[in-house]
Amino acid sequence: MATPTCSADLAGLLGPNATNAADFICNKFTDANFAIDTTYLLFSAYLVFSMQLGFAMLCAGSVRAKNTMNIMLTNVLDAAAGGLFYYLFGFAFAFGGPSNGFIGRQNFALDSIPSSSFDYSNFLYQWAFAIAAAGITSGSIAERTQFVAYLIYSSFLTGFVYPVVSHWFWSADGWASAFNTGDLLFGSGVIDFAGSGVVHMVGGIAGLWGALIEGPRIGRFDHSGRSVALRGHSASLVVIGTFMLWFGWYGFNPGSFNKISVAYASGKYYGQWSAIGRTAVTTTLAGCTAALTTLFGKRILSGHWNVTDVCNGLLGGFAAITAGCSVVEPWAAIICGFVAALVLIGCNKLAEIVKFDDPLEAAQLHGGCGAWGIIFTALFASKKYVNEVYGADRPYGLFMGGGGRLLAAHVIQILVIVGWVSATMGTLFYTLHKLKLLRISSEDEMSGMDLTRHGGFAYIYHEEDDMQKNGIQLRKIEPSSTTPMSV
Amino acid sequence: MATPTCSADLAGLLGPNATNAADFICNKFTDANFAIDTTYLLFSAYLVFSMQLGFAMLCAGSVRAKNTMNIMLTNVLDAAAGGLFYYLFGFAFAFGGPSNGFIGRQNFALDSIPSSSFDYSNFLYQWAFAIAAAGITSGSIAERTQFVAYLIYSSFLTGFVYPVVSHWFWSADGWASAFNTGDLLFGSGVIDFAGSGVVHMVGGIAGLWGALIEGPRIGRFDHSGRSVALRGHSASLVVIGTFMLWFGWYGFNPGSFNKISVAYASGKYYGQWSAIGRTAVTTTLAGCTAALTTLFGKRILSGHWNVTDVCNGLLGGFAAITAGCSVVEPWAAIICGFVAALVLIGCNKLAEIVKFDDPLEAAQLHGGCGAWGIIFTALFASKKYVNEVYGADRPYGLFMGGGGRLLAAHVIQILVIVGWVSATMGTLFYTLHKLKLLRISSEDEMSGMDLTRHGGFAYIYHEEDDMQKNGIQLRKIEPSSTTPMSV
Amino acid sequence: MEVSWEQSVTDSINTVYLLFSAYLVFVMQLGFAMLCAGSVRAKNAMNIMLTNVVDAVVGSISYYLFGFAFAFGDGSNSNPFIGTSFFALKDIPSSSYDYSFFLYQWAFAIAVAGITSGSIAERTQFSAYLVFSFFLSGFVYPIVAHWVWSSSGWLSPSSSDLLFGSGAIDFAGSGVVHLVGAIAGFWGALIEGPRVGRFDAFGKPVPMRGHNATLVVLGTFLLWFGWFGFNPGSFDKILVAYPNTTDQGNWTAVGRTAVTTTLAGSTAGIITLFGRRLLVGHWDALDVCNGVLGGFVAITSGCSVVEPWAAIVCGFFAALVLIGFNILALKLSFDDPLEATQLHGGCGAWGLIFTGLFAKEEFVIQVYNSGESGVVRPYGLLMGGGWGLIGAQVIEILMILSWVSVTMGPLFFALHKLNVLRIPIEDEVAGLDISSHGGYAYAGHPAEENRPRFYADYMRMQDNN
Repeated sequence: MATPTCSADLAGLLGPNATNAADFICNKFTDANFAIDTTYLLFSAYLVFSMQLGFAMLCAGSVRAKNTMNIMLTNVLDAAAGGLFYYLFGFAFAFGGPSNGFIGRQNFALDSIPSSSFDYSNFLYQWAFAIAAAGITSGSIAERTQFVAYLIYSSFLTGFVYPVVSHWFWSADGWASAFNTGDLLFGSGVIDFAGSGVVHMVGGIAGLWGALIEGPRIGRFDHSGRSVALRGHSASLVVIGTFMLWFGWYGFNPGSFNKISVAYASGKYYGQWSAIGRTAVTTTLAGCTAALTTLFGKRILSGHWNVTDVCNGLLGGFAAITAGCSVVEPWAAIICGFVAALVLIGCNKLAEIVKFDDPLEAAQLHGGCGAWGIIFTALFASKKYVNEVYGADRPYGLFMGGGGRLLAAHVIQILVIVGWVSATMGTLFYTLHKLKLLRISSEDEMSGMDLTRHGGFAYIYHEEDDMQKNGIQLRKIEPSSTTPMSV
Repeated sequence: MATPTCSADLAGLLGPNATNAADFICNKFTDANFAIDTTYLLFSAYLVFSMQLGFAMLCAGSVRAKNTMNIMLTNVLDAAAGGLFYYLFGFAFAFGGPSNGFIGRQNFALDSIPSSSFDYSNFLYQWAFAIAAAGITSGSIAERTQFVAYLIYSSFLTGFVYPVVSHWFWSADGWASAFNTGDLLFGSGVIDFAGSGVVHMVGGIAGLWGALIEGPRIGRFDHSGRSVALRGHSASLVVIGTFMLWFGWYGFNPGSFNKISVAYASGKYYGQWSAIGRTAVTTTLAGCTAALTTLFGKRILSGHWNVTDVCNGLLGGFAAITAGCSVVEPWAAIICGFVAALVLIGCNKLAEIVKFDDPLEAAQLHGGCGAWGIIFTALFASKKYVNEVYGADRPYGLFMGGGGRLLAAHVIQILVIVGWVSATMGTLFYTLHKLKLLRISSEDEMSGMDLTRHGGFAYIYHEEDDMQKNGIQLRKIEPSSTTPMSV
Repeated sequence: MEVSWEQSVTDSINTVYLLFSAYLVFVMQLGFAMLCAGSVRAKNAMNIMLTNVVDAVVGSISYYLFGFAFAFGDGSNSNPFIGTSFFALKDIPSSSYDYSFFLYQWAFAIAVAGITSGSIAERTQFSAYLVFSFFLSGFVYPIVAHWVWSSSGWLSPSSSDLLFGSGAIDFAGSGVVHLVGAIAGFWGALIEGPRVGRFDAFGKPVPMRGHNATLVVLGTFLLWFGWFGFNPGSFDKILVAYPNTTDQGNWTAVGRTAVTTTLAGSTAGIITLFGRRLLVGHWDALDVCNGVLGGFVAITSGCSVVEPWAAIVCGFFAALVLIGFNILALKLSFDDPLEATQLHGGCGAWGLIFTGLFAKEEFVIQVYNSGESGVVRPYGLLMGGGWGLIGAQVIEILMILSWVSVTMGPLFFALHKLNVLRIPIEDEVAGLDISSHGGYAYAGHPAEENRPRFYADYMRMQDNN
């Protein structure tokens, strides 16, 4: 895509009096490349957006019927509010250069976009990422959070916390970015290609603090402290959500290349298009391995074949491979997925022991597997691929003989993300908690938020329900409300 | 994409001393073409993958609520296990060349990929096809198969049976392949463009044997032998599944071109891109005609407008057009769809008479309509399109005046597929049956596999359900099981 | 050599872009199906889903046979009112239209009938549905599309002699698609009258909630997903470079279109959320879904020619329009189970006005003259572009109103007179699924004894009474 060099080279080859011809030809090339790259980036962005549908269905299926409306509303608002805030300042904080290493400060409200570095399609793609982060968190605090609290943290997360992190690791000015033209952290910078840390760990840690401060749902742990499974109300929705997320992940990981028409050596069959294909393959393999490992692991632990566990395992594998998807060999992806499944199972056991209740296992899944993914990249990143994707002479994976500098940078990344998110979101959740704005009353929680806050339940399978609206009928919508349990 | 000729021609035009310039320009051409083709192929692969979601929802909606978890788990595992096995040896068996006409033997675990002939994106695309075949079969044996049996046949099918068939008909070395550079079968080779035979018939026949050996579900035929409809538990899921499959089929059929930037006559507006558009159109028309025919046909037979029947008709039309989608005229697609609907209705009647129980009609739909599609292609393939897609001077459709050689090749294909799949999968299912590993106990079948094997039901609309697991709860989840109709 | 390479690369890039956009638009049909299914009562779910499947199916046959010809058949003997060539895709591909273009337009055509089917849900005979769906997507819609989108249409902004020197800018079809579908639905719902029990004896509205909110949200997200093909896809070509700009071309405009679309929908959704919170006192997910869709419908007309900030304005007012129309509908005891008339009609009309107010000159020239310099076109009134554009927009609204009314209105009325429009009251109470679709959509939801579970039972009941 290097236009000037193109026409210069070509003019050199065509002879002195052919400069205009060279320019003409090279402009054609440039136009074609712009069109190809934009097509690729836009459709990847659409795929990433479809992950929002995946999150919505996953969350809806994993909560109890009486809170479905609430959780779905939060997911719709992630996308909607996220769109506005990210347009107004999120994108500026994240990518508005030139700026300092900590936070961007240009391009508010897409001012002076399109520029030579960013087009509208880049914004759209980054927006889809931003709303994904908020979607992760909403799962952790499901079924017991006041809607107002949700509105506040969601806008704060998409509008400020996440953009700052993405500025650090992805923008050309970021202090830890691998694209940093100036001084790279440890001469390497952090290779978090599609955001195991930037997206998943941020969302996971935020959810961790939220769920921790709110405490478990009523009935999640009985008086003797034994954990009681509060199963979601619809496994079909969980499966829909998982497949939609899988579908969207093909935009999330391979799409992060942003450009497809980049030749590593002009005229060869091997170029960025192959790297993109490889990324899709590593993504697939990691997820599949994690799913299979979880299937058999859970079979051994719990004695039955459980589909929702497999779905979570699958997503854990994806969250883990996200950091290294573009720089590891397919066989390494299998290792990544295998360990990710064990990490997830371990985190879940741990959560049960410490009585930590996360209805969607989001903190364990995106936090735990995300962290593992960052380490994994530092261990298995292959020299060839790192040079192709990030430029020559970089440190690469420890186990591949690339030395420890990449690993050091990645450990720093994990610590920094944990610290930053805890400092911001932790404080926020704690303040909301002190202001009594965080958790709903136990009556509301018992009878379900749909009824008390969202004007009715999500499902009506009874005929007479829509004929009258009165107290008797409430029992009909939710038969359980005749039992003491939920009144 | 013919690089050498390109630079030669261009050098001729630019004058003798511009060979380097010619190379330079032509390399740019090649790069752009690679980028376009990969973009096209990858997004087609993503669409084909989304068919897996379609299968999952179609199956889930078509079984009874008490077996939903089981069927969905099988669909998730199709994708997951399929990914691993196809990576390890499936792809090698199918496309690993140079090899013999029967089975490939290179590129195990993507060794020496990318090569000049295959890139990672090709693997991803073929993987999406492989898991589709397994998805078809899982429908036929739903609601009564042990999970272990499922794991075994699924890995066997995706890892060996299907790859071998696709090697025969799609790889350059296959003995019946139309791309065979050596001697073509009957000087023609089999035109199974996107796999009516390779994918759908393979899946359908495998399902046929499975369902045949297992026998019908309990209660499917009453003691007097009358057939009793065991209706699926959610038509909404069936419709979601159907539309997702329709969506995915746009990757399945037009995507099978693999490359889009191929000019048939240089500089014309008509090229492979038009052929791809035409393929999408024929696909659409065939499905729609089949759906309409089914709608009215069923109205006449059963007296009401049934949405699930229409969905099946639609899919039947798609399965039929898949073989010939790229080489027939749009009007021929309408004929194809019309007959496909009749074939499907006929097969279903036949199945009822012989007391063959296939919960998703998968054997009838993919087997019957798939076979018809292969015949249809041999009858209606148009000369112009065959030459464009497969190269000049091929035999084409019988009714278009192309003689009988194509038809002969296609009859051979049907026989070979039936024989091969029966010999492998039939034996496998029979062995599992003898080992008592195939069918679940009648108690398990009565109470539903979700409860007995998968740790609980898919849906919880009642609060107390997740508190205890007992007989009372059975009625709560599946109230219809108290009515004689569905037990 | 050079030229031919450019041709083949250009065509293949544009085809990739257009085809995948068409696939996204097709997804909207799934979105409509789920939105409708979730918004009706469980006893009618099968019926509404069948209508949505049949939309796609009937639509494709009729659009293939003559719909596309009516809309874009401007061959040798083209006239501004109706197209006359390319029946059954004869002479396609031509230098102007390829198969992919047909596929894209087909996906639009089936969306129209999907809108209407929502308005008349839960009380319409299926045969009546078949008739109007065929008529709407095969004749009424293609004519309007020809007026506004075909190069020879009399309202078209790309024709030789422009109306008011401007032509109506309805980029992706706020009017052509949404307003048409909504007006048709309006007449249908009006002639059929409200569902049984929708308004009580004193005319007080009785809420009838849909049976499954999850499906509504699923549908909304799928529609949002599909709208990324609907609006940005309407450029048809992505490889069009703008002269005298650096690195800019349709690829820039396409991205901008996707951004405006997103912003309009998001704003409308949030405004609806808080608006309804003030009005009814709870946070309603379903209202937010409708709000988001309202914003999309409104921006559809101007998405390619307005600045992102204008899209926010568009969404803001779209939400207010939607809320207003819903209140109005209740006052007039007009019953539209999916608010399709209010949503697609009201917001669609607002969208056309909005374009007339906020269209930006630079973008208009980029989109309709691929950025040539020295072209002068009217643009948004509030941007100082004069009255030409807004005039054309108003004309389009009026023409669509009258055309659809004179075609679909009489059709529905005739069906009504022939008693093939509305189902008998006992069928409506029992539910369409059991009376005409052979059973309920959900086996195994709590069964009351007084209620038939299968078609046979239903027939038995009918015989008894």
